[in-house]
Amino acid sequence: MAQIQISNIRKDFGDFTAVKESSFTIEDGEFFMLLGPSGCGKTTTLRMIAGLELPTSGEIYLDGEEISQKPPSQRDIAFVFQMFALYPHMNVRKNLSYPLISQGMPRAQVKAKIDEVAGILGIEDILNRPVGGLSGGDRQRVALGRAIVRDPKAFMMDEPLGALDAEFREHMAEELRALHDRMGATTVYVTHDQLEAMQMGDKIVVMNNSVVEQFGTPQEIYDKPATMFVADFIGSPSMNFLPFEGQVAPGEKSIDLSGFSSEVPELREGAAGNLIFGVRPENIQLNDTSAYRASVLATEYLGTTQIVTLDSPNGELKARIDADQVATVGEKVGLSFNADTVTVFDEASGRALRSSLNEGVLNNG
Amino acid sequence: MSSFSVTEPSKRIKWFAGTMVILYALITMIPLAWIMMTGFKTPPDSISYPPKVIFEPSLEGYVNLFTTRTRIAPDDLAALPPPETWYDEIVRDRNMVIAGPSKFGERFVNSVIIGFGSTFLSIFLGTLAAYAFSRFKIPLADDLLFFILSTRMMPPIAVAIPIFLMYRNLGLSDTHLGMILLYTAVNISLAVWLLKGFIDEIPREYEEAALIDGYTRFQAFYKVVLPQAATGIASTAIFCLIFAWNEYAFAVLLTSATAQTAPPFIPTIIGVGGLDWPAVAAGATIFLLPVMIFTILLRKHLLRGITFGAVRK
Amino acid sequence: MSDKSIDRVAAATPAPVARKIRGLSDRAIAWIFVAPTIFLLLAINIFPLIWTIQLSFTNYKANRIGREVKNIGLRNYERILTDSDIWLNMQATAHFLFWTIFFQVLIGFTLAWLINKKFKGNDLWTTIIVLPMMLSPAVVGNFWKFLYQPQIGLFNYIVTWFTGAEPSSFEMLGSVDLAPWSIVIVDTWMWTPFVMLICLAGLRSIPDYIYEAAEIDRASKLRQFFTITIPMVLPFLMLAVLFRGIENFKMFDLVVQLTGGGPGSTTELTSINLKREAFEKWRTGYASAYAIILFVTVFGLASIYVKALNKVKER
Amino acid sequence: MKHLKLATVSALTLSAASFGSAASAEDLTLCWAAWDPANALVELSKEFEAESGHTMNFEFIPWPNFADRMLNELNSGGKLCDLLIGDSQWIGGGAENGHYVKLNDFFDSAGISMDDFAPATVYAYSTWPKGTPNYYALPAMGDANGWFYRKDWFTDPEIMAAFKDATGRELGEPKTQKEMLEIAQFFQGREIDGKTVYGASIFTERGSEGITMGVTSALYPWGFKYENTPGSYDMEGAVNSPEAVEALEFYKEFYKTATPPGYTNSYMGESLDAFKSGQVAMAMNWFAFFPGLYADPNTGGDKIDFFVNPPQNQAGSTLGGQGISVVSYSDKQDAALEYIKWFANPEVQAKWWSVGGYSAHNSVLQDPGFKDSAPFAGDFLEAMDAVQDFWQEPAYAELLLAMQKRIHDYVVADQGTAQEALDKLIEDWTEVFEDEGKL
Repeated sequence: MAQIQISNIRKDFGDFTAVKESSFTIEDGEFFMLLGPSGCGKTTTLRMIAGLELPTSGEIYLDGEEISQKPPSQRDIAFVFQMFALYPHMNVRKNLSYPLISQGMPRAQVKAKIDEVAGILGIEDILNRPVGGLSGGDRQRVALGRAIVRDPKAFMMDEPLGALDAEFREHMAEELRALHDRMGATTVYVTHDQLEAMQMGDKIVVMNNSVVEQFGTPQEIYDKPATMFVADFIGSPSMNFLPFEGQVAPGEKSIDLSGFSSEVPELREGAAGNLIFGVRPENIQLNDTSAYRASVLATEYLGTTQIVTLDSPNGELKARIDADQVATVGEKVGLSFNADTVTVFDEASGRALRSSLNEGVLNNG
Repeated sequence: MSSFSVTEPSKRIKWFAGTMVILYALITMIPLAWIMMTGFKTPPDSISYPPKVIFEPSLEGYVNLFTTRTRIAPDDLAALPPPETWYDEIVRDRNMVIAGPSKFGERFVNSVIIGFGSTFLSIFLGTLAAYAFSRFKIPLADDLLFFILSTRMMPPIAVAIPIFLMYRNLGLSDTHLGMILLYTAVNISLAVWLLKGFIDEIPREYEEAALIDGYTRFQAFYKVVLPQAATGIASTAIFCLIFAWNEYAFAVLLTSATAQTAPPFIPTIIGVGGLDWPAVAAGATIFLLPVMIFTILLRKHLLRGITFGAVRK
Repeated sequence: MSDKSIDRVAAATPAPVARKIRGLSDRAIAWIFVAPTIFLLLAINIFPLIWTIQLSFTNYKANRIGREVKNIGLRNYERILTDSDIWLNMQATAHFLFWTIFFQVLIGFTLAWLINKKFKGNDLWTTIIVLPMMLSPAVVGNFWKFLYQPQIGLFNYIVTWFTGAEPSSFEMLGSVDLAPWSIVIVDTWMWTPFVMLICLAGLRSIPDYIYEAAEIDRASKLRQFFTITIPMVLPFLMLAVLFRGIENFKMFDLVVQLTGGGPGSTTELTSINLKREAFEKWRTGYASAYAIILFVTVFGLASIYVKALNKVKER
Repeated sequence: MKHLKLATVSALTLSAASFGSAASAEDLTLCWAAWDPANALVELSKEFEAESGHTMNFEFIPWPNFADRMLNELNSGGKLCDLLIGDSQWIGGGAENGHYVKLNDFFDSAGISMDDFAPATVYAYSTWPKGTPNYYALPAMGDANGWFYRKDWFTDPEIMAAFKDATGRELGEPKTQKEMLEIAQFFQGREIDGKTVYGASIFTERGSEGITMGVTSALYPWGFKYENTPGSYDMEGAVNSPEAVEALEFYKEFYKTATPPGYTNSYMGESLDAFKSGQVAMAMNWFAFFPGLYADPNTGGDKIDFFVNPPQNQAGSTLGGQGISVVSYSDKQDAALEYIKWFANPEVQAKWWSVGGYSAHNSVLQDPGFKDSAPFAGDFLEAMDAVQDFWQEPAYAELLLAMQKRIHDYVVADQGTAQEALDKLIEDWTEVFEDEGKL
């Protein structure tokens, strides 16, 4: 098992830069998510780790060994492709044995190994079937099996659930995570689905426009977003951004939001100009005593909670409140914010201002 | 190094592959180039040995291709008024005068009439049948389709005898109509198969919308389906045309003068005494040009046509 | 998008009206569309075939109009199948078929593989390579005859340039040993591009990610070639072989122009032989039996082959 | 029965023709092979057009395809040709299958007498069954297989001396087949003007009739016969006689030792090519080409001369040439007959010879000045005195193709012996005649 360290890696395709200098570390045994919208460079990063692309510059360390210019065959990394990439002209058994025979394993051992892996994945009964007729889930299992069978140092997975339908996806996600927990192998997993990332990942790297926006545990990324992009991309509904104009200084614990003084985690840096007050919907309460007033535009009932859309002096925002709380459309209500969860952003750079909330996270980013 | 990925061949392999393919292409072009060169040789140059690679170009082959000539005695030749045109002059240099136009023009026109006529008919009937097979439930459709395809396997000579007899009785021998019908029958299997593939790919929803809009089936067919299938029809047409253009066996057996196409004619172009290679080469060149141009224009569609629509990705 | 328009239009058009203006029923249209094609094929393919079968049991001669036509049963078949000369023609045909297909597959696949390396300008060169197959085989055959002429043709001089052998020391079309290879060379020159194009289609149908997977699976390039490239192109290759096989079994124009079947009868393929019987000797009944024997052979071989092909495809 | 009907038709038409040709101007098509004499005929026919008011169209087919195309045309009942100058061997089929109109009545009424034509040509080109006074064509073009050679080489003192050294004889036109071979072998591989040259180009073509026409030029002088008794179809001992075997072996030796490389499938065109490109000292070809060869600015004139196919055991030449027939499928038979009547006119025949056609008319051939009117005229007369033709049976194509195969297999493809080739040929021919019901 292995630790993977990515250091200042960059990839250019001609004039187009797919990945700008990026660094992060994947610890041994981690289930590591590469998250971002399509075209953000996450797949290219994954392919560079696997050796399917060679980086333009930067290093990749696998267990301390620099491998960035090595062909995939010398990296001991398995890869699960989005379209599964099963060999269409072979049956399941041949697909599974392909990597083993490639590395010259004796036949008997191959057979034993395949039986073992088939047992793990529950695909013993389809071993002799051609892959053409398999269901999506079975193909997924075979693709996984082909990766597992080699006992590689690490697994790379490129949206492996992307080709499955929604219902089955959740099931496979659980299965995958359970498998990982059992095997404990380092796994790098690319997805554009933030829920999947939050649900499965030990750690997440969020990428956008070829750069790493943030890198951390799901909680850190959710609660302490480093950039407005991350704050917006993660969570549904996403974080409310209330723009305001003003000046803040290090050490300040409140800001002025359209004349309403709202507490924030103690700021560690100052800024001036167009700023953003970022707060997640569930950290907003309807509070008649609050002087910050907004009118209810709409409500959306979600069972235990409801989403209320409000028109505030700083623009529209959404609050997630208990379902049994009354919010009538057209009514004016007072709002209060959980001060210690608020993040202040500099609108121009999109960056979060350092504060007592996020200083630990931002420092290691 | 900078833009390497595992499926992208390395520069060295690309260089090697490029060199080999270009080498092959050049070698494969030699015979063609030789045909075209020979068209511009004089008859003595064309049969000189060793063969002449460098020679003084002449249009004699082209003049001979389009004319018939009579040899006359040098004394009589001297008595004639001076030549009026450059081609008269070329012919006079060989102690001959132009007697009239050759048959090449007629044969070429026959090729055009029969080639395009049968192509049009194949496409017309083929499109109808392909549309029906693509859109309607036809009983035994698969068997019918296989039947249509299997007619392509038949050696032409296997049916040539009765066709010869049949055409003799019906008066279709050596007629444009007879040849058009025959080539259509040969081409139609290809046309149906290719066109069915193309039409299958046009979403049904388009016509269904048109039907609901109040179009009849026919209207929906030619106002909606045909424009959509235009590229497919064009590339199928090229394949039909190339076949009809180049066909030889039936042309030899079933035509003699009125409907004979160029392929049986070109190899037999005879000069005054002996084969006239420059004229043969000139004829071959002129005859090749249309298909060469089509090939270059439609190279994108080649693959599809050639694989009989079997490759459908 | 289209879904919406359907819904919109459907809502706007009253159902009975829509039905009425459709005119003919789909069933009727289907038959109107298919019938001309079927009729044409029946008239110009199937009816003649049946007629051929019928003629094959007679001593009919199409050039002897007044002569009595007798039914002679299987006599024609018997004569053909026991004629050792015809068996020699069959051998010549088999030689031609085997070697043309062998070389075309070998060279065609190699070329396709090279072209698939996506070097700069491959499109242009592919188009150039493809040109020979667009030409008229009769014209090609005629001109190759000229090229093969030992004294005035080009071929021998090119061979001389490579080997130093005297150009007039060998006769490509005239010697019994070389003539069968001469026709193989021309056919290969002409039709290799066809096999190449089909192989190229096959190679291009293999997605990149399959190779990436193999790369990850640590298969060497050589192993990838034999375990992925070859098996995945195989169905295409077999299709190419089928087409070339059928076409070359019918091959007539090219060889007639090149050698006319000579020297002696060394390159007299069955189709040439058949043409001589049918349209030069005018032994119509005899030639009909011959045609049927050839047709059954092609059809039989092709059916067996197609079955094998389908097995490969289903894998 | 059908013939009867045709005869009546022609009788009617001829009366129409004799009553006045100006009835209506017709578009006539004449079919022939594409070669020098055909172009000459076009020139000649302009007079007919002017006289009669009819328009002449011509369909000339290259020799290698001529038989195929024309027989196909006749067999499919085509109306392309009104007049056909068909090869001599077609006469049997043309008559028996009803392709040609029988001309006896027409000849009588038009005052054309077959006695005015050279007997050999009447026999060969007009009659069916052979030698009977049933005429299906008018002799149009006399022809035989002859030879021409490089006179400039034959008269070159150096070459002459070398020949004398090598053979002890004077270099000159050969008097026998074997002498001819000797001369050809002498030239074979010789260096002349910096080029390697060869002995002679001969007919070896496989596809149509080439090698048969070539090999019979050796067979006839050796005394080859088709039948022991004419009309008996009794071939054993005639076709494969020791003389025939020897002649066939001779032809093969000639082919192997005295012809240029690559001339393995050559007929008229190739033979001319070989000569014109300076590859050979001698060449075999039809007299029909001789006027053209003589007129050729590059290789004609002083550089060329001609000789008749040399005798061996006897004189013998292979017959070429054609008669002109009226096609029975034509709608314009009366106009077509008019053409024949015009063509038979002695003045027209004289002109025919002067423009390059070989007249078969006695008035031309027996003219005292004929022999000297061209360097090959005398040779032509000599050849026509001893011509023999191939079978003219209705099944001639089957007979010819069998011979093509057997001879080519032996001579060019080196299969079997001469004896075996001729034995097999008899088998093939016997089979054909059995099918025909003649054996």
